[in-house]
Amino acid sequence: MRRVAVVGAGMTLFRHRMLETGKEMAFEASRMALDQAGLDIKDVDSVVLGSAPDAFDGVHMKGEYLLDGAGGTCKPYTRVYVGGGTGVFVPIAAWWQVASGVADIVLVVGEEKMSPLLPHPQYAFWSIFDPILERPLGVTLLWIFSLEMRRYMHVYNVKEEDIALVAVKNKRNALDHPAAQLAANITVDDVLKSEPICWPVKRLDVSPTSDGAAAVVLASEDVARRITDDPVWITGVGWNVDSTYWTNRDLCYPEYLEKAANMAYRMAHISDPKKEIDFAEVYDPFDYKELHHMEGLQLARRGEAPKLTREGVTQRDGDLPINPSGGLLGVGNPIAAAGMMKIAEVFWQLRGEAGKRQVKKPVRRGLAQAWGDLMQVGTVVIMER
Amino acid sequence: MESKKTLPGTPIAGAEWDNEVYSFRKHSVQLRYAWDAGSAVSGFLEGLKEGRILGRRCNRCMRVLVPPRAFCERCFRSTDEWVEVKDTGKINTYSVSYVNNDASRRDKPLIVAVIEIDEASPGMGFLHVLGEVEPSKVHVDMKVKAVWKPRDERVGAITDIKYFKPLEV
Amino acid sequence: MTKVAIIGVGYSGYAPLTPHMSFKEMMFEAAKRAYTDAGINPRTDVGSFICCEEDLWEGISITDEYVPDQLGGAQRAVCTVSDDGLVGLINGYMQIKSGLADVVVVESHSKLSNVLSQGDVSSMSFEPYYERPFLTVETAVALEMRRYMFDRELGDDIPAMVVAKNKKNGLGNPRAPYSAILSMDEVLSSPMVCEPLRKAHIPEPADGCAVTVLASEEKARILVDQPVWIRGVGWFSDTPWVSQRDFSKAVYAEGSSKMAYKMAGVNTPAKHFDFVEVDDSYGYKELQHLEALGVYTKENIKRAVEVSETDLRGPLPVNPSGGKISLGDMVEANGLVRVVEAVLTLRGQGPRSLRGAKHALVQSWRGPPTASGSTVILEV
Amino acid sequence: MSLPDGLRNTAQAKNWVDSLPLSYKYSAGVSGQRFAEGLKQGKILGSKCSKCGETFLPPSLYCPNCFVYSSDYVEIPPYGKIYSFAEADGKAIALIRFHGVTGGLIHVVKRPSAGRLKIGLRVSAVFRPTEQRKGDLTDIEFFEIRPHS
Repeated sequence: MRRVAVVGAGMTLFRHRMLETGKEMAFEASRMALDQAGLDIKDVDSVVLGSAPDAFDGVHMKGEYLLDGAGGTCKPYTRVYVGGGTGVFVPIAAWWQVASGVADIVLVVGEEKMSPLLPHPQYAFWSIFDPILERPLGVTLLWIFSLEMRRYMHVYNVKEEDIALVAVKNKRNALDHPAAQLAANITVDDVLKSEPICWPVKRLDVSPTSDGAAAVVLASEDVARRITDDPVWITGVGWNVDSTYWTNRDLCYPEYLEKAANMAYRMAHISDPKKEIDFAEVYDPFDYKELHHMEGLQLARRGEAPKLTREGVTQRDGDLPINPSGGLLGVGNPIAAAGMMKIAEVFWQLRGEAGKRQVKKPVRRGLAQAWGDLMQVGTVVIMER
Repeated sequence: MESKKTLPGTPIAGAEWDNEVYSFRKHSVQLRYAWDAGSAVSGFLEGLKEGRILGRRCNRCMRVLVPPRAFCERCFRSTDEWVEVKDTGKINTYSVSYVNNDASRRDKPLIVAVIEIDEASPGMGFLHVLGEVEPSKVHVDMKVKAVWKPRDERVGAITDIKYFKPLEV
Repeated sequence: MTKVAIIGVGYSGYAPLTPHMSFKEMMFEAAKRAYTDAGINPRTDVGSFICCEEDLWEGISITDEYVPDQLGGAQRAVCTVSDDGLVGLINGYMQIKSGLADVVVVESHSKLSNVLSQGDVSSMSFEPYYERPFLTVETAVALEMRRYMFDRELGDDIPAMVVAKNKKNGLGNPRAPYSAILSMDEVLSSPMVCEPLRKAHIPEPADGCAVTVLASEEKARILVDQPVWIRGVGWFSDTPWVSQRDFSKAVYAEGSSKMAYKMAGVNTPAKHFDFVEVDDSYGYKELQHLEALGVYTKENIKRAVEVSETDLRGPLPVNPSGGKISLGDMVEANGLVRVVEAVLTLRGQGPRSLRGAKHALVQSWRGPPTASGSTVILEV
Repeated sequence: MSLPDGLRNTAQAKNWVDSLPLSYKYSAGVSGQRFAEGLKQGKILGSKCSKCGETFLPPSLYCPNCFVYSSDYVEIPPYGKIYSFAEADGKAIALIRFHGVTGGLIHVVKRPSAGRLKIGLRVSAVFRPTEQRKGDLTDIEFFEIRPHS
């Protein structure tokens, strides 16, 4: 198993609608990542792209379509996909290319252009459901997340106010992020009083739909040591997918995420994640998901994440900063690009390059996580200085 | 990254999008599919048409799986037999939807729920909607019963159950 | 680093229609066969599962949601590689090489019979602004076919001979639903779809599922008597713009094979293999691919067809399985389907004339409008 | 099949039919927007790479080879050659290539009144009248064979 480093990162603005095509956004993020690494496209051995449903961009086999924008022309190029978990999975698929010795330098790109679909990108989510047993009921994505949120609240007796604190924190953190789409100074009351979409989910509990791209460059140890004094190592990767039958599982706790995290912790020789992880970018398309995921990652005991949030532990100046970037709730949610944004954030934080977003305490080890499918997949990457 | 004042990207404002100040190309398709339901779901749909909810039993782990499938995902083997379960159950979780699947607002909110079906293995159930109850009266663990469409309107679909209603008021 | 072997293969479907099975049940059946073949229990012995599929061929967005259970992969490391099954296999190979897993399962399937709007789905694969307004799959193929035949000075009879050969090869393969005795005249008189492309050139859609089990050397030697070793892998893409390609060359096949040859130390591909399984879409693609793979050249490819060198009993059998022409087009499963065929042949379970074959090459192409492909070198 | 007491006749096999209506509005992009504005003026614009000097059609924000921002958009004379063509239903679609340009345009070629289409024939773009142009490729009505080509 060869050591693998992250040597550069880049991203576009995240916005509701962008003029750039998906190819163009992929290029802009990739170019920036290569520039930070001081590399040329000819140095790149292979490209891995991540992007969520084809129904958003409106191109069948969209990995093929996006190929040239991601720098894949006349190279080994492929696309990997685990729903909303894709963003943090793309670097994992690139990791095994380098770790296996098949490639030395891999460009890793996350892209999503949700705006082309009319009348609203949300519509595509109808088609993620079982065509026979669920679609005829008129199901939407919001249904299942509100069902999960409700179950989580019920089992651990969590209040809507506690959950709202996450939206308040992340949107405020995003004020310092130059890509942010929905950065704001809001209060718990604003969240509670925002329009109910699918109770208990309200407007301000949810991340927006977005266009955007983000990219990183991975390199083998030899290459990394040659091109940078400051490599960030990928020391653990993990992923796990639960059963399709989401109505047969207890939604109060993400077991699949616990298993994904344990896979990554084993690889990174971490036995007490709460102590050994300095900060984390956990997936927060909805505010309750940040809490849910902290527990699945064992950064908090079951039902304990709301308490840590209330006590300020997860703030940028807290003991365990969570989503110092501003997360999906603040920066935006171009699905696969949003996960990649978290990878980029951990990289910048570990190098001390996060500027106003830099967490207060010194950090050596960070974690990025994403989640998706029918509330069924967890993807985890651990990075260290 | 902080040194870079602006990140690449050209946002399109709402009015620019609506008035099409940029060049756009439109394309609409109606993609049609005919999914083979397979043995397990075909049997389940046939049961619904008859007003019955069917599950499959795995004789190794002895679970009764609802919705039914041809394989047990835990034991990785074929399931063994059909089991008719009750058309009652309890609410595992629920929510109140104010939007349609294209993000437009609904005229009337809809209560949706995961219902654990009685006589299926613990925690086993499916997604459906609730009726004959106000949102404020619904709670987790509430007992509910299927309200079926009249026999001659049932076609072998999940919507042969109109909704679930509270078992008693 | 460890060597990697294929220790089990399984399949199901392989028919124009499979109304008795859902895609999940079809996958379950192929997986059961592969696990029995490899002697493994998926619930305890597998480190990672890889599926290859595309949303709109399934009619389900985020279609990877629906794969774990029927493969034995629930609460395990499962992922989708949105690519040809052969690229999935290559990713499994790298996972084992990296030390991430000892045993990896790779699956791909097609339920094309369930897609009533195949043309509309295909039309959505074109770049929307410049290329979609004017192209269909048939037009894109016809453009390339005409130019390739023009540059090589090939008459209509040459692709027709490839089609007839592969249809006939398929008759010896119990899994090939579209095999037939078809004369060249019958190919040449079949209806023109988009000149110069005729109906008989086009592989017919099929349902089917292929599953392979990969293992590290240590595991392979414990589990099976006859591992099939993966000696080299390669994957490669040309430009996605149809308008920017050189139609006379399969750049992706050249790139992917060079990578695989380097890894396997193959210096003279024209002499190395006992048989090859290559993408044979529309007849002419078999020839374009054989050139790109370096087993023939643009100078000798025409003659190779004319004197039947690539026939089942010729010096280099090409597509002894019957190819895509006989097995049918199973979209993302195409590459993996051919791996299953090659593995069975290398184990002596294929055509009688190929008993004792030791070296095989499998090449795949993602189909129109892509210019992406992959190559794997197998050995017993 | 995988179910021991599964389907026994075809009438038991259920098949669920539904559709996925999808409607899209694709932005032309940064380079596409330049191209669209060119079309409205009756011009075909390609992009030029500052590093390798190659000109590309369709134009692109970046050079696909060097992967750097394109430096310029250049007007390409609307005369080209048929690289290949496909014919169906009495209509011909061709890939047209232009001198000194990598790539080309895929468009309708008007079949000549006498003779057949051939690879290598010279063609020119016929634009719609200015007031009918919308800023997409249909602003070119078709390509026609140039006389004496």
